[in-house]
Amino acid sequence: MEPITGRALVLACSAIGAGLAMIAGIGPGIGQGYAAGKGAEGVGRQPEAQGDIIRTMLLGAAVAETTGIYGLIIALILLFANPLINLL
Amino acid sequence: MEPITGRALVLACSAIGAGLAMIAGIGPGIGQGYAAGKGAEGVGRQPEAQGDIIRTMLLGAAVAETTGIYGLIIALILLFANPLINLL
Amino acid sequence: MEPITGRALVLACSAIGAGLAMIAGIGPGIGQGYAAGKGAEGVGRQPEAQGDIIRTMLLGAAVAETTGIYGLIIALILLFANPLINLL
Amino acid sequence: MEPITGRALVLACSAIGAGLAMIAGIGPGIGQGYAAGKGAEGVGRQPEAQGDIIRTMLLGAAVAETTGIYGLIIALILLFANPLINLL
Amino acid sequence: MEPITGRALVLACSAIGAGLAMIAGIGPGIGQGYAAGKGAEGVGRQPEAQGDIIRTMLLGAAVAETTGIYGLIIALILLFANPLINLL
Amino acid sequence: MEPITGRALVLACSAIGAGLAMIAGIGPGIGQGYAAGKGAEGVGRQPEAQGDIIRTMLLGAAVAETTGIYGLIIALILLFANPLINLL
Amino acid sequence: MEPITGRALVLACSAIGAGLAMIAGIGPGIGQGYAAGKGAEGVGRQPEAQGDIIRTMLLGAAVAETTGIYGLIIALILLFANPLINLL
Amino acid sequence: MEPITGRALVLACSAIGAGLAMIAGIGPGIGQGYAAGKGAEGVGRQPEAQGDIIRTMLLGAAVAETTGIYGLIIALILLFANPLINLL
Amino acid sequence: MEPITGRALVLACSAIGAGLAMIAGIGPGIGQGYAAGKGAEGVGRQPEAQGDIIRTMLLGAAVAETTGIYGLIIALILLFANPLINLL
Amino acid sequence: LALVIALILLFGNPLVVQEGDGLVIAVSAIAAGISMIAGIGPGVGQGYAAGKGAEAASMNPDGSRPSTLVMLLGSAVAQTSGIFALVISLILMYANPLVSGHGAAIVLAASTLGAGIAMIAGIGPGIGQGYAAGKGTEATGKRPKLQSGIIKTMILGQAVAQTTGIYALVIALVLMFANPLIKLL
Ligand code: NA
Ligand code: NA
Ligand code: NA
Ligand code: NA
Ligand code: NA
Ligand code: NA
Ligand code: NA
Ligand code: NA
Ligand code: NA
Ligand code: NA
Repeated sequence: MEPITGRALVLACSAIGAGLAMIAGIGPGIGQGYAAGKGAEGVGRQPEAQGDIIRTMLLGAAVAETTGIYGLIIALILLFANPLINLL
Repeated sequence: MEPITGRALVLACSAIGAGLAMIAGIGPGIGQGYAAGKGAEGVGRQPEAQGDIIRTMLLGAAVAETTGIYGLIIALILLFANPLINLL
Repeated sequence: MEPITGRALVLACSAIGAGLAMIAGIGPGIGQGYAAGKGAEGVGRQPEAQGDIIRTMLLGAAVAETTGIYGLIIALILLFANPLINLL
Repeated sequence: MEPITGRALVLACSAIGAGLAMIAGIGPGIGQGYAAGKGAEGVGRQPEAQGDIIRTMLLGAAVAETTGIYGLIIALILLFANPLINLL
Repeated sequence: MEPITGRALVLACSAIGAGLAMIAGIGPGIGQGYAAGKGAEGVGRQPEAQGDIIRTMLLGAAVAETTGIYGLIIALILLFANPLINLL
Repeated sequence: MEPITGRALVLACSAIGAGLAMIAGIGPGIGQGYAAGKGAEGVGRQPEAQGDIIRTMLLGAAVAETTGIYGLIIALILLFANPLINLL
Repeated sequence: MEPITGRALVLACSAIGAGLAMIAGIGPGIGQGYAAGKGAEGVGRQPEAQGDIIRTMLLGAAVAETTGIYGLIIALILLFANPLINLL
Repeated sequence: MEPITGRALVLACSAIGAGLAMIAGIGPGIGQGYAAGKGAEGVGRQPEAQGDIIRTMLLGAAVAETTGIYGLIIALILLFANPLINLL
Repeated sequence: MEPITGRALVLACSAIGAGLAMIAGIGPGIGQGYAAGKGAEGVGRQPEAQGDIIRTMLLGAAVAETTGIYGLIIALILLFANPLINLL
Repeated sequence: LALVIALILLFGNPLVVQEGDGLVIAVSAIAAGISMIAGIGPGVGQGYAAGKGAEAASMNPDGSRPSTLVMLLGSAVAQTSGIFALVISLILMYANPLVSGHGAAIVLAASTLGAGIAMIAGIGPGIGQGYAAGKGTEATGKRPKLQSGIIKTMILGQAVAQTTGIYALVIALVLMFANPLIKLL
């Protein structure tokens, strides 16, 4: 009979924390989709500026991705390089 | 009588974490739908630019998909390649 | 008297995880509804482009559906092909 | 005195999972309402295109309904054809 | 001090599940309100099309209501025809 | 047999706290995506002002990033420089 | 064997409270991103008013930052100057 | 061995309550950012009305700040002048 | 050793309830900020109507404040005039 | 979710003396708070209407009076979810019938919590009806003569948008005053 250890509790809550961190991804998904829509609209209106429009859209989308990446990094740390269990 | 082990707790919380990670999918769903709407609007207005509009819409939508994929990957890791139980 | 086993806990949390994963469906619901509205608007304005508008709307909506499907797949895995209980 | 069994825990969490899955319904509700608004607007502006507008609106709304249906199906499975209790 | 029975736990979580299911009502509330606003706007612009506008608005709103009804039905099942307690 | 210690509880809740803090990232993701869309639109309309538009977009996006960074910092503190366990 | 003390519980919940407080950051992220988009749009349209536009955008963004800072301050208090443990 | 007292539970939940109260800050952040964007847009269009626009923007933003302040006050009361522990 | 009494539990949950009630403040924050933006825009358009615009904006904002006040009142009752502990 | 975890910790914590009423009363405090979250809706919606009112005043000063009237009327309708939430919250604190109810404490407590959670639905009608109020205000500001037709359409649409808020209120009232689950124990 092996009861729940502190180590197990930390790891269990790390799984939940990793899931929560991913929720940040809602933001870039909405924002970049908005940019995609505006880009498509712009390209339809000014096909001659297509290059500039897409470049600006992608630049802005790259900036909007960051917080989604932060969430992913925190989740990966919790899963693969969990610093908390070393503190036990 | 087999009580709840630490291993079971980690796996149970991994199921919840996987569910939470999927919530990120709200973002790309909204964003890409916005792009779809703007694409449809643009194609109606400038049918001659249909190719450019749809290409830009799909490019932008691909960018907007990423955080949804991140969430899916974290969920799949939690379910199929759970690194936490090796730490027990 | 049969107490709660680890297996039961994992299955119980899988039910909650499945429910959480479905919440992703908010996104495609909003996004595709936006596309539907823009499609209806476009068809009213340019009835002659109806085919192109609806095709673009449906293409974009298909793209927007993916994260809802991801959530559904994770829920179905948790319910019908739960990999976690094999790890116990 | 009858304690909580594993079966009871799984069923209890299935009730919560079913409730959570219904939250997906927020999406189609907002999206289809947007389509309804755009449809009403379009019919006011181009009464002659009423048939096309309403048909496009309903087609788009049907697409937007899917993730709400997915949530309903998962909830019904959890309540009426719960596969988890067979795994106990 | 009276311990919690399995039956009580299932009923308790059914009450919470019923509450959660109602949250779906956010969607139709927002969406139909949007339709109402667009309807009022349209009537202000084209008073002669009032009948058509209101009919389209109500049709679209009926479609948008469904996921709210789904949530209500799941809540009513959990409260008045709970299938889970028969599985105990 | 090692039971759950206070130290373990603090670390476990720190993992959840870190995940919660990342949710702040929804905001910059949406906001910066909006800026990206407006930037792309502007560049398509006034290509000659591209430099000014992109500079303003990036300046505004930098301002919008801050609360996402705050969330990241709090998460990193909880994971790597947890001040709470020194208070035990 | 050291059980969970009251002190540990307060510190553990402080970690969760700190994470929750950061969620406030969603607001400034969205709002300031909107301002960034409007600023970029405005600069593209009236390059001669660039100074005024950016100054107004930054002034408004500074006002919009405050509640994000409030959240950060509460989180920092909970982590580094926790007044609750002195009340034990 | 000092177990968890009622006092500790109240203080622990106060930390969570303080964190939850800060979430109110999402609102003013979004709202004031919208005002900032509209202010910047207005100043670009009517630079001669800059004083009036900024004054109105700040007046409206001050009104929008109040609920964020309410949340902060409740959090500060919970942390620094907790009335609940006197009721124990 | 004094176990947790019902009184302590009620007070602890009151702290959480007070925090939750403040979340209502998201609404007035967003709404009033929208009003502030529209007010600023309007004043830029017709500076001569400034009095009417600001009066209408403030009147509407006062109405929008009410639910934030309701939340504050509930929180203050829970903290300072808790009727629930008299029920024990 | 943190709340659910907190509750699981509370329910499952053997240290907690679960004297029946104590748990129900404690959860009433949380439920009273959750119910108020519905207030987000009217706040957003009425604010939108306020903005449209200010806009209308700038577009057509002559239409300012009738449009402001529509703003107030529409906002009053949008307030309903906020009032419902407040009433449920006050019942939970001052007259929760589940507190003295017979049956397992955990069912009574969970029903209390469920009632509070259900009220969150009120966010939707609050936002939606407020949007309608704003659009009604805008339209009236543009063509004040059409005020009555606009109001009629606005109110009709708002009534439709109210339904899910009513469903939630009914579920909350059932959970508190006609709880069928308690009888199943
Ligand atoms: Na970013
Ligand atoms: Na992305
Ligand atoms: Na997708
Ligand atoms: Na769909
Ligand atoms: Na529907
Ligand atoms: Na910021
Ligand atoms: Na602020
Ligand atoms: Na306010
Ligand atoms: Na109000
Ligand atoms: Na409805």
